[in-house]
Amino acid sequence: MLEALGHSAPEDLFSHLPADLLLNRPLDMPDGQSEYEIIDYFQARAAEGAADYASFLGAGSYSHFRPVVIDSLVTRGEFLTSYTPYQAEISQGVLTAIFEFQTMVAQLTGMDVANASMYDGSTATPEAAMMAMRITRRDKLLVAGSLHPEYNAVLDTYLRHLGSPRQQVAYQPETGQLDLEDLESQLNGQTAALIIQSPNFFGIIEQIDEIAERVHRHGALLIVMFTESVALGITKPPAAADIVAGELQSFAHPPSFGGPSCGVLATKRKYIRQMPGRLAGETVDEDGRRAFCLTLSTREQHIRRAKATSNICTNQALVALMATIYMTIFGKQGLRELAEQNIAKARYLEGALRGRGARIEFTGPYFNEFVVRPAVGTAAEVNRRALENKVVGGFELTGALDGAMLVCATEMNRREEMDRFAESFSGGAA
Amino acid sequence: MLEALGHSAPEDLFSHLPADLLLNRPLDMPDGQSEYEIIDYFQARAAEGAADYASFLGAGSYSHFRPVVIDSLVTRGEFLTSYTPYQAEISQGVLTAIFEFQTMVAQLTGMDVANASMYDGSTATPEAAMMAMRITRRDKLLVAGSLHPEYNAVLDTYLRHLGSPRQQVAYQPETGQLDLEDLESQLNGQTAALIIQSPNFFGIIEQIDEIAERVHRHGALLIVMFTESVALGITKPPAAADIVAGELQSFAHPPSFGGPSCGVLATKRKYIRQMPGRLAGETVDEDGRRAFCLTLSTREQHIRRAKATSNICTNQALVALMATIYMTIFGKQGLRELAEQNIAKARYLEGALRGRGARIEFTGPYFNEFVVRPAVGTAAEVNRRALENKVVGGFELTGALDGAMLVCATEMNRREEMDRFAESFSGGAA
Amino acid sequence: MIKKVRPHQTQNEPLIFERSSAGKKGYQLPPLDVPAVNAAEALGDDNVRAEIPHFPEVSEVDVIRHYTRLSTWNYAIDLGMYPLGSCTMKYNPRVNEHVARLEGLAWAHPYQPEQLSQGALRVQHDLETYLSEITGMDAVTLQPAAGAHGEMTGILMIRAYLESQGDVRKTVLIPDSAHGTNPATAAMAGYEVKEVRSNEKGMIDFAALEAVVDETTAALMVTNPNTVGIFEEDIAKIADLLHSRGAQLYMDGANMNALVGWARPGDFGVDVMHLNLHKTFSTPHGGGGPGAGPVAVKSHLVPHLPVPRVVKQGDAYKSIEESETSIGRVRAFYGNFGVLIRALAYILAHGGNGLKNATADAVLNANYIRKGLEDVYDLPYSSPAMHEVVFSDSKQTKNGIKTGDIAKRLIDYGFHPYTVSFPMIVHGALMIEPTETESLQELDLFIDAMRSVADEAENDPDLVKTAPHSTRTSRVNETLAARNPVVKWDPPTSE
Amino acid sequence: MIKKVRPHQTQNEPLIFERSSAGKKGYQLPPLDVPAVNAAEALGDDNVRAEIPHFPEVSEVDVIRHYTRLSTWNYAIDLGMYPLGSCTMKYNPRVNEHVARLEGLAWAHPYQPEQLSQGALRVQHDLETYLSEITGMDAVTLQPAAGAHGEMTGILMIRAYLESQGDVRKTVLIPDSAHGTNPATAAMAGYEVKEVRSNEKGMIDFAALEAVVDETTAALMVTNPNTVGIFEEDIAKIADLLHSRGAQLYMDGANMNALVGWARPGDFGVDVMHLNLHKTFSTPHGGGGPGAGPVAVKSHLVPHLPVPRVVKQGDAYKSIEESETSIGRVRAFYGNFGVLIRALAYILAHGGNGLKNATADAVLNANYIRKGLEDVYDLPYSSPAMHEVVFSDSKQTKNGIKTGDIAKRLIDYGFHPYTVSFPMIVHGALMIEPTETESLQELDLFIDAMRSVADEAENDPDLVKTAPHSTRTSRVNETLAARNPVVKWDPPTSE
Ligand SMILES: Cc1ncc(COP(=O)(O)O)c(C=O)c1O
Ligand SMILES: Cc1ncc(COP(=O)(O)O)c(C=O)c1O
Repeated sequence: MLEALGHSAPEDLFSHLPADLLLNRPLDMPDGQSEYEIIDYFQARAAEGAADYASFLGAGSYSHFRPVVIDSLVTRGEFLTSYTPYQAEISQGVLTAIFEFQTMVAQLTGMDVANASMYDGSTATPEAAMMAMRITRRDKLLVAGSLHPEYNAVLDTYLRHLGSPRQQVAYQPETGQLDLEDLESQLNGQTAALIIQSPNFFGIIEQIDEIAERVHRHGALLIVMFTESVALGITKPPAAADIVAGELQSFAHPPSFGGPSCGVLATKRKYIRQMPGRLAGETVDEDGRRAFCLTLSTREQHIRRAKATSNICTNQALVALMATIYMTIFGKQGLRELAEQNIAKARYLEGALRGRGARIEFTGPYFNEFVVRPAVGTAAEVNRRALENKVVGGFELTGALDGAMLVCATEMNRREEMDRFAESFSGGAA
Repeated sequence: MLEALGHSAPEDLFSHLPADLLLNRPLDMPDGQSEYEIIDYFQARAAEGAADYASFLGAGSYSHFRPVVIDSLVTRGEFLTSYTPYQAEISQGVLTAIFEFQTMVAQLTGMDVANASMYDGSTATPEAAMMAMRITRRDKLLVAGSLHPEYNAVLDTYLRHLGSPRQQVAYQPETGQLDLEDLESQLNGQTAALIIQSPNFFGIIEQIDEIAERVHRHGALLIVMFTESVALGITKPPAAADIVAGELQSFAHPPSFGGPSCGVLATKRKYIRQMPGRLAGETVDEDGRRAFCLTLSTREQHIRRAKATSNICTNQALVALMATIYMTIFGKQGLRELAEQNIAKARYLEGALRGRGARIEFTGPYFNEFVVRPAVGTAAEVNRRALENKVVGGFELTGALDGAMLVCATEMNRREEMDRFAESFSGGAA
Repeated sequence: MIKKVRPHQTQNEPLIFERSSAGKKGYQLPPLDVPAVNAAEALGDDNVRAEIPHFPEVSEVDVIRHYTRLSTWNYAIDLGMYPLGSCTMKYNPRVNEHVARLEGLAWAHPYQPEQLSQGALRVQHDLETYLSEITGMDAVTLQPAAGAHGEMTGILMIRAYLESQGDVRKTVLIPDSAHGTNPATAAMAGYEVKEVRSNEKGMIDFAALEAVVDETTAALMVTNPNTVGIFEEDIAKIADLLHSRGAQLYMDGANMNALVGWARPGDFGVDVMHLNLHKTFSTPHGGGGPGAGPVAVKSHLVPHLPVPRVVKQGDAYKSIEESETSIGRVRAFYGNFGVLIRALAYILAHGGNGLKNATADAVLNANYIRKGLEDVYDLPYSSPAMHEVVFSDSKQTKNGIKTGDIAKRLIDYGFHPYTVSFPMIVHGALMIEPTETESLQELDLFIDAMRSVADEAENDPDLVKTAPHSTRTSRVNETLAARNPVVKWDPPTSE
Repeated sequence: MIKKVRPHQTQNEPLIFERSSAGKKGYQLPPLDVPAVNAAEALGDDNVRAEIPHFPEVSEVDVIRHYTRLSTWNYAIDLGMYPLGSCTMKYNPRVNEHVARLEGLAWAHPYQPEQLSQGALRVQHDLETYLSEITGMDAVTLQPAAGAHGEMTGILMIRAYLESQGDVRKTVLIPDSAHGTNPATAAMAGYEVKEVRSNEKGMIDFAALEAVVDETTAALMVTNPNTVGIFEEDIAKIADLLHSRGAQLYMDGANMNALVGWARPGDFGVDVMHLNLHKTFSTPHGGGGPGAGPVAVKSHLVPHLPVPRVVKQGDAYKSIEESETSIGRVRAFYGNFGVLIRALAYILAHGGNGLKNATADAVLNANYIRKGLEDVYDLPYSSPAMHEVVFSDSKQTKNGIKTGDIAKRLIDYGFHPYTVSFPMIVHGALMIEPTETESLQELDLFIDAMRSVADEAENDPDLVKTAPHSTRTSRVNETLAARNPVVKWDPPTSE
């Protein structure tokens, strides 16, 4: 081939580059390795992990059963190795699946429309905030103090430079729910939106309807964010919200050290043209048969450039497909049962920890996570003891909640594991 | 649906069975389990195994690297969940792959034609023997004493009732190769075939051309059997044989406690109509395009019934596909390199064991297996010590070779493992 | 109207040999950690081969593309209903694939020490226990690699048993409706085969049987439900007859999907039977195999079971390798162990009740199809149907349309054909087995398609005779293939 | 003649909602091992939802069939060449999928204790090290989830850097050939966008640039090679210009597949750049994502890298969660870790030399296509091509044929189209990027197909305008979709 192009060496292909820009040495890297060596390397890394530990970590990344069929399907080359479905005629598979995803997310959240995915929940949240600012043409944001702290940090990174003032709304120290009085006191005609999380970072379910009513009274929008999608199988959907941002990792992907996961963004029909991200829509082909294609792309960067609703291009399509398959295989009844099992497991854990004298920090209704404070010593001490029993304990909290921890129990946590974890609460100071 | 058929209960569907034949109690079995529980059960069984041991077992079942793409491809539903390709128009994928398999097996063995697979090597061998009896219309079989003992036992089970006399041909105690004088003395005008294995059970490569010449001189057929297909990457193919029976497990499937594996049967063109098993053949469709279909089925049980060349119906298609993919991905050069690595590893092991005073039992050329006798104590004692060092040692031999063992080293055995195993040869009596 | 499929593109693809380029390679080995050895020196010049002629040389992406493209030319259970009668093409659960690949099982060596094989042995023991309960038999061997292999194993056990009684017999009786493996097996086991006629109900003609069972009869091989999908209602009487004349009753259990949880061959008087795990117990067919054909026996045959035998002693599992009275080994090692794992996973998933429900659904689905088609296709036997239903093409032959044509036309409707021209007692048979895993939606589409083809056979017979019309390959010339068989690729002769 | 594809059947399939039957379920949970709890009691009546309206209810086999069928309607790299310019659709090695699923990595929780996270942290550290060497930059963050996200991260670092210098600037310069994410990103980061013109060589017009860079300029975002596949030969001069005026040079590294192993942005004067691991480093696109967009920086930007930072201290890996000067977090946790694993596996498989060879092959393949097509398609820029080649449809427009029509007709030839109508500086662009993993055979088929379409555009323009003709779905009406968007299934209104 080289010869066909009149070249004698690969170097000729780069000879038009300024000579001083060419790298005149080999890359300083090991030689190429065989498949076997690569597997070996990663197996060694995997063995440095916590595979044989029970774990009570949640806090935005959850461990749930993962039906085997998900990977059987998403590893089909037709899904795994296809690009964004710009050419609808040979991408109907992906397009149909996205359309189903959008529908299920809408059904689950009580919204009218959902997009084809965002990077994750933490980036979907500032996108929702910017969307609310575009819609309301206001720039002040209220943010619940019970938001996931990393989400709050991401919000900060995204919004700091846009000159939009952000204020925190406190949570009630007793219930762990948003403090409605504090909310009232901060809401005003400049408020673009209030951002809350439900279940919130402490696992507590927020009073969405009451909050919405107050927010709307001031012409502001309510953005409800969630990190634990399993809750939506049993809890009332945030239908009173204007925008729902969230994370479907629980439905789609093992924790994988935090990514990839699957951000979602859903809203009311009337706001569709202000949404970021891709949308699949229904249409027909030349022969009048139902077909799907990407639509409303005039919102997107490749058409609208600097005026686009977002810069997002590549999203989390394959993880969204995993979530779609998960939602399908569990289905209407299965998601409910799953949520009920999570409630039951968490209640058992609560009982076991109370049995060791631990105090549950908040009284508000919680789903599968709650904040607990050991009777003696700190969360860090408890966790240290737990590790010795092959248990990864809860997420250690700081600030006002210093010494307490956020624990999570899902359908995967066995009773025996919970009993084992509870034991760590009654040891002396480590 | 029941109602549509005029029934009110599932019991009605079975009401025409004689009442006393119906089972009037539930099956005495546990309730149905969830996917998670099933995985749990099998993980527990898997953990009872030897996953973290080095192993030097071969003896008919071999551990070799297995490229990841094999499973990526064979788990595609279109391969995994299709039936025997009787309906050619919607089975061209499987048929083409079988045709490729047949071709590669023929290329590898130096035969003209190969079938679509047999159950395994041990059952392909008696099928080859019966085929030879049909071809020669003779009924006496000579069997090398260096055949895999389990294969020999299977041969016995298949042939005992057909009244065909079988005699063993000795191996030379020095070289481990077939004793040509003993062979000469037993060959005569009643001999249907001689069955040898190469590399034989002791890992030794047989003098196939010399043997063939003698066998053919008496109008008998030579059946060459192999269990370690990797050898065919470097050793001379048994082209002088009339029928080749063998096992492609090394190319296809991990040991899996002995099955499934992939039997092969290949022969000369002129014997094609006496072959057992399925054959894919080339043809054209109505439009004259190349197409493949199962062919020569008049040999088979579903047409010829009691007069068929065999009763085989279901074969090992998916494992044959695995082997096909394996052969393709290694290819011409890769198979040779692989064989060379096996030779090198086995020579290193030989050196390491000799270094501990062990004696190599035979002088004949071997591929990746050899018989070794510890300087002191027995194979069983060595293996016991090895186990303590997380090494599964060799296969302990009996009879004339009592106290010795058959060891195998493949490309998967690391130098360090071989050194570790060698240490077990120098301990005192256990 | 064809509702189930539409044409779309599939990639063409040459044979892998035609894709090769010299020097390409799809896999890299790790570097040797021991000194390299010259092969000719190690093995002797004479023992080293020249390169393998015309063997493939391709890259990894070539391999992925080649076999992915090929795969798209196949129909499969994962794509839709596969109503092959006698084949029990049911859904193959994916978790079974997962557990069969767990390292500690998939990489277990058959000769590894018993203390490191407890898991692998227990899997077998558990499966044997469940299969005994399901069949009502006393013991099970898991060795046979497929149904036909199980038949041979069973017949050899009968032979061994009779011989142990000093009673050498020479014939095996087989109904004319039997699967081809039955007579082929009997012949391989050294028996003469005598055919037994079926009666007008599609069952064994008891009188004809009575007339033929004598002191030379080693066994009768019966399939129940038989290959026309009908339960042999005289089965117990047949067993008594055979036993009273010193013969044994072998049951081909290929159709156990009609009985599991409802009736047990061990309760009918069956002495020995095989199961097809790749049918009743959902292990995938994989384009033709691998399968597994366990054999279940009554106690008098236990001494003759093949070795090895897996037994439980206290808490430990053991493999017994030798036995004086055994028929010996029927296969090296432990049978198709990987297939056994999948079948056990299937049984665990269903449990006793789940298995029973599945059976009822299988029978229900077959009867639903029967009801949906019996007015347009000829039903040769009116006896109640079990898990499959057999029609004949006799209503269609007047226009020159045969069962094979209907089958090919069915392809255009998006279905895999039923089993064609079997069993032989039905002239022009259409043998339809839906299995329990088909939904009502798919069954309705099937009935609709079959009715539409019947209509076309009436009104547009040429359309049917030249089908399929929608596949990448039109009707394949099987006669030509057999005339001068080309079963191997050869490089084009250079001109 | 169309050589690459033939029509075959594909199964039709309704939406999953249309497949549902009340009460069906595809998954069974293990029984609870703790007391059940009444949800309404636990959460309060008000907090419990009614059932999810119209949510799917299907069996496992329904799920497998549904998504298997859907999958067959897609084109994919595994089926053939996917020459989307700017997208680097190369082969995705399967071992990468395998290692990303190893339990100890896939199930690692981002908050698990550091001593149990050494493997996960080391994977990141190793990958950062390799990416630094490949780009010639001083440090890398792996947080960003995709290229656009990386752009934002990079631009925010520039902002933080300038602000730390007390130098607040307000515009970002972007060439008119740039990808849409560049201006969209700059706007999201609060900058005004100014476009910079390209010259007749398809490169940034240096004079025009010089005229526009001033003290308000925060940065220039340049893609190199740029989106017409041409290396910006003035890149070093451009960097000097910017630096001399206090601005920074951002490089969009989407086209790094043309440079890896041959030239390093760090050696051109680039201050910050992103990589698309889902392009250059072969992680699968998965129908649109997930990807990963690491950002590499020069040392002056290191203080501003987002947190967390993975560092090695002695033999241990640590994650630094806080930093005063950092731009903060751009995403929760550690980025798309599973994607990082795959990219690292790719780098390990290739090694330095392998990466360099792959780059040469990618450039070679693009030039081979250019040579094969330049007589039939208009080549707007004659500058040497790197990894992709951009034609325009200007020779075909005389018959009313646009790039989009040629693309659709190419589908009939069995190929995925190239990138259509981008970059915008080429009117009616055909942007073709073959990548290194295409074989000569596939390239020849592609050239052949493109030439044939050019011929049809001349002789049978209607055939081209109404294409595709061989797909299950004919040309899709995108205008209708946008007019009254239906982006969610609703149950048919009952009549
Ligand atoms: C009735 C019957 N008997 C026996 C067999 C043979 O079983 P196998 O193919 O597993 O050898 C079959 C399979 O097709 C069958 O349908
Ligand atoms: C030149 C260029 N820049 C930026 C991007 C955006 O990258 P991503 O899709 O990963 O966000 C792309 C991807 O299409 C691109 O081609």
